[in-house]
Amino acid sequence: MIEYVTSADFLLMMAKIVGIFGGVMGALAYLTWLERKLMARVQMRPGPTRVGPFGLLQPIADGLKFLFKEDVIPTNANKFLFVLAPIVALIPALLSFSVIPFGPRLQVTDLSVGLLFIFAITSLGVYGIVLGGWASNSKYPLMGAMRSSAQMISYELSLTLSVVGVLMIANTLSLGELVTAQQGTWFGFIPRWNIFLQPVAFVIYVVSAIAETNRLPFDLAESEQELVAGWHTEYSSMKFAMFMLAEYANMVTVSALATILFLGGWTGPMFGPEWLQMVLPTVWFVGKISVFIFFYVLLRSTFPRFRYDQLMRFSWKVLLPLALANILITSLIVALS
Amino acid sequence: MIPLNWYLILGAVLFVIGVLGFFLKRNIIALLLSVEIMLNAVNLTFVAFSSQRGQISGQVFVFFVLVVAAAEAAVGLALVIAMYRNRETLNVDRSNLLKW
Amino acid sequence: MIEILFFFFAALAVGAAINVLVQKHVLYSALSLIVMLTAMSALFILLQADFLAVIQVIVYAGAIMVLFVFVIMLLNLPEDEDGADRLRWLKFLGIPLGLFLLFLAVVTLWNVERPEVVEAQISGTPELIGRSLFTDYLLPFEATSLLILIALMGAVVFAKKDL
Amino acid sequence: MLQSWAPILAFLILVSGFAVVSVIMSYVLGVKNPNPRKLAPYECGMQPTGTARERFSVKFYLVAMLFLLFDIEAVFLFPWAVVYRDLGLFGFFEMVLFIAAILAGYIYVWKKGALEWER
Repeated sequence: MIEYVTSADFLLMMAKIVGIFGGVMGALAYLTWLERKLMARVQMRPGPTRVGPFGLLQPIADGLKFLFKEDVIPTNANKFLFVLAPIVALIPALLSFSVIPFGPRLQVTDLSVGLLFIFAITSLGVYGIVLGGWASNSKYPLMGAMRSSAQMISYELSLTLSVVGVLMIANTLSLGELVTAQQGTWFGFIPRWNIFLQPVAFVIYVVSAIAETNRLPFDLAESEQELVAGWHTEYSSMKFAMFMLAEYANMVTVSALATILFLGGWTGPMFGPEWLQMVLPTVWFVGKISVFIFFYVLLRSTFPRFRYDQLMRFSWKVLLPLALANILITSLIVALS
Repeated sequence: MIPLNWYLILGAVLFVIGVLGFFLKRNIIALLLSVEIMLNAVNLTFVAFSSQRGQISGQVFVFFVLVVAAAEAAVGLALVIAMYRNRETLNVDRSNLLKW
Repeated sequence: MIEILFFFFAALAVGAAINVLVQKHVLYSALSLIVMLTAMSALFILLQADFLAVIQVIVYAGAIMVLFVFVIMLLNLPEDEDGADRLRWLKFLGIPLGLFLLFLAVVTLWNVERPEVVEAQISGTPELIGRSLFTDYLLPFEATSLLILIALMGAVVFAKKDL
Repeated sequence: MLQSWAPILAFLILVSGFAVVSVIMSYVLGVKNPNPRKLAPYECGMQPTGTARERFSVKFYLVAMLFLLFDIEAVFLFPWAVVYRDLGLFGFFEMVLFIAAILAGYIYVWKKGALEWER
């Protein structure tokens, strides 16, 4: 026990944990800045400019403001669940970063069931929303919570099914092995990424991922014009910030998962001196995630919202049969080859 | 290491709690929750034996238990909804129309 | 170390299970059961059944309990459904009898020969489970599909009419 | 194998600590200036009317129930996909049979109109 705590392995593990946690929190803070800046550019506004150069200190200012704001708990809210809900939403959202490989060595732990571990804890994220809506004891949050949770579980299904095709090719559930299986190239120039083998699954995954994270054009839960802010209408101060943090963390998680499953994770061209080779995989990985984030923000600023019945119909009548057909066709091809 | 007994005793304790819940609670949803506790106690025993015997069969059986639990929850809760629609209560003592 | 973890999660599971019975409102019971299910999945990890541990969370906590919570929310039950009823006295009979049953079970299990659970005797990887499931247990596997089909039809028939 | 889960436990403790501390911090640091209006449920500035505890459509139950049953199917697909190369064509027909049964249920549900939201 004592030997283990003082061993080099343990210290390395703690360093990785703290490093990844700190890096992710910083990235999430600046994600809000990036999103505001991008949205503003699309709409021909300057965006945040006042706090620091280019508004770069804005996330810090926001964070401080969240801390010092009044912590409102409505009188007829259920106090215990009201406080519990943001905690329940945030913990699974951040915990999934513990298995994501940010580089060949930069992974807290490579579970043999890493992919399912992420699915398992993201499926717990529903409770944060449901409890938040229920505990508020107010009309908009309750309706937002019901809508949002029904939407999340519907799209979670097509998300899970779209991954099966990739698993049939890779034959592993470990995220580290999924990435290393995609190293190398075909014919010397096409990277061995699963997206070229599973294009349909990729499309299903990306669409479901957007819906899963409650982003436009699927943000029925917090459609401002009808439901004010959905399940977190009654939330203020740090609790609101925690819901937002969980949402952005989920966005990064699904993008990272898309990168790992379909775009080869941290694989990419390697060149330069020793130190650059150490850094490059992480650079590729973050770069690929950024593409997804950029795409999400652009979608948000250009697309109108779905109607709720359209949303549910799309999930159950289009994505689900498509995902099943993809599985059957892929399995037939793999079996015959 | 942890002896097999401890897992079996834990399973027995949970099973008894489930049984008690099933007989003492009157809300039908709480009854279904108690059944889930019992199923979980059995699952733990299956996995403990599978680990100890070095055979995977116990863990495969947990899979089938999961399916049964899911089917039970889906149909059971549909019945709960139908019952609430007709009787406006979930107390199993008050749903006594079939009693002579 | 493992013993500490075992006792921690065992205590969590038992405490949550008792809490399921103690709570008046059924939503709290359901939430307590979720805690118990995650504690069970931690115990599965201690037993090296990694795959089952995650499946337990995905299916139980992430799907079955969601269904329970949905039904509780959409019925919007009054606070206490247990209420006064004519079977109240059962509690005074039931708890001692339950404890007696527990006593019998624990004594019996305590006296069985104690083979140690050897570490890494078997690890429940998806490969092992899959190989066993799709060869040795093929018939039960196909039968479960029928079970799911029937459950699907039954649930739709019962709940179809609008609430 | 257990060693690979130890970091998860450490990460869980770190994350839970962060979540709990940030809730407590905002409670300690935030101003407290409540009044009845502020603590009333938000209804766009109107006087709150009626109760929020209304019943929802049974469709939400149907969605959750369908999700549960299809999720079970997905759970079977994972170990199948992992060992698929060993099973070969035999595994393919196994799964066709399994999916066919599920698909029958899916078609039944569709025809029953449980997937419609308009009605």
